[in-house]
Amino acid sequence: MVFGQLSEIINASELALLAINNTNELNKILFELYPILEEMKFTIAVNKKIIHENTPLNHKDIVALLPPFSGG
Amino acid sequence: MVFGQLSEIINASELALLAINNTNELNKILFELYPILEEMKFTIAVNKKIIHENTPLNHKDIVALLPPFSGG
Amino acid sequence: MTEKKKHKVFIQGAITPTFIADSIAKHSGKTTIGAHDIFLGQVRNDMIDHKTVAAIEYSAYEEMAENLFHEIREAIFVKYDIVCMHIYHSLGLVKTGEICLFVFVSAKHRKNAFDACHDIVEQIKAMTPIWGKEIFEDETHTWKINN
Amino acid sequence: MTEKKKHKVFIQGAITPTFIADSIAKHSGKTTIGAHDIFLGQVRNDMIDHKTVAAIEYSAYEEMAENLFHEIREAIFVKYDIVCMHIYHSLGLVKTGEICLFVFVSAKHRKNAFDACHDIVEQIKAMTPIWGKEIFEDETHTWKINN
Repeated sequence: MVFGQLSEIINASELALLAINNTNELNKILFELYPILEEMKFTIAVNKKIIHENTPLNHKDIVALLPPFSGG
Repeated sequence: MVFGQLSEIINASELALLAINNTNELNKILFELYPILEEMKFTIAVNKKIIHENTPLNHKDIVALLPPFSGG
Repeated sequence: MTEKKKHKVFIQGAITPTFIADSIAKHSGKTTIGAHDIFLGQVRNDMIDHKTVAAIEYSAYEEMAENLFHEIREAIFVKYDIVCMHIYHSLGLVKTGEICLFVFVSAKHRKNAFDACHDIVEQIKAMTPIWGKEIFEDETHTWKINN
Repeated sequence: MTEKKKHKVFIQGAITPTFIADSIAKHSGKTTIGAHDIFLGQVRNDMIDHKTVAAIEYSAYEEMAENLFHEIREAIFVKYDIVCMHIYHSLGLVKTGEICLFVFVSAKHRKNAFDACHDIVEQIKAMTPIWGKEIFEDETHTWKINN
């Protein structure tokens, strides 16, 4: 799932990527597909929890790319 | 002028006392008239300003006895 | 930005939610505002010596209180970067569950709104000549003490 | 005192003064309350690169945000002695001058109400996955950045 300004760059709110083993691998693929992401701040949530280090991914995990929050 | 619980003790909201030269004298007279006042906390305002030391009084000054505030 | 004219603070009886809503609605035209902080004082059913408070009857040294509200207001505008502020306080009878104090501060950014509102409430409680007579259900009373 | 059930936080469009008044009125039966603190976020007409903001369009990762609101709520009840708290946040379009955030904390004493309300607002701004798209008068947009 992709939110905020990131959904404009990726031009979708969902992205199907197969056979990714962990979040480091995900980042690498995303930076290849969308080089501009390297210049952007975002965090990754796996199953609705923000992760702070490389995290293994399973087939059913829900991964979300979150740009900086600006609620309120 | 007398406010709050003090108006119950003095049983009036205004008090006419003649020829008082200063606030120390006023206190002395009040304590003679209403000895229970000595046990009560109150401040004195002269012309709507709280005074912190002995203050001369003139004929036209408005003196108020203020028990502890409890607004809000 | 300071506003020099004196504002009416005292309201007879309780402050109603409708009055508060109207005050909020009036600020929709002030589009430099990003944050409002509103403090409401509500009369509690405190138990004192086995008796329950049913209402508070407020009285004030009105002219002196109005001068002080004006001074508080002037000082707050100097101390904090706020767009506007309003203070309303009840006089007369306010029943438990009803609102007796309404402080409303609006600012561009939230920190100024929070800090100014808190400061104003503390100053009202400590400095203004207002008294609350706590009326019990049996119609006896005691005098409220602020902490 | 904690309330375990999840509360509805997101509201479609602006939060109205009438909605706020109704929320206040609902607390008149809770007579242990002595103090309410209410924070309102209002959309500002900020000028960015010579263009004026006309509205903010809010979106959120709703399921994740709802979990976080619930966690914030639980932690606040542990940390502060409060009677109740409510959070409402807009989704979709909110025009300048309209209200997009409503945080309402009620306590026996004012200090807990003030501190808890301030704490909640900071946590919402920092922790919850909500995004504001600032729409300019010419219909172009930029993405809001919280400070």
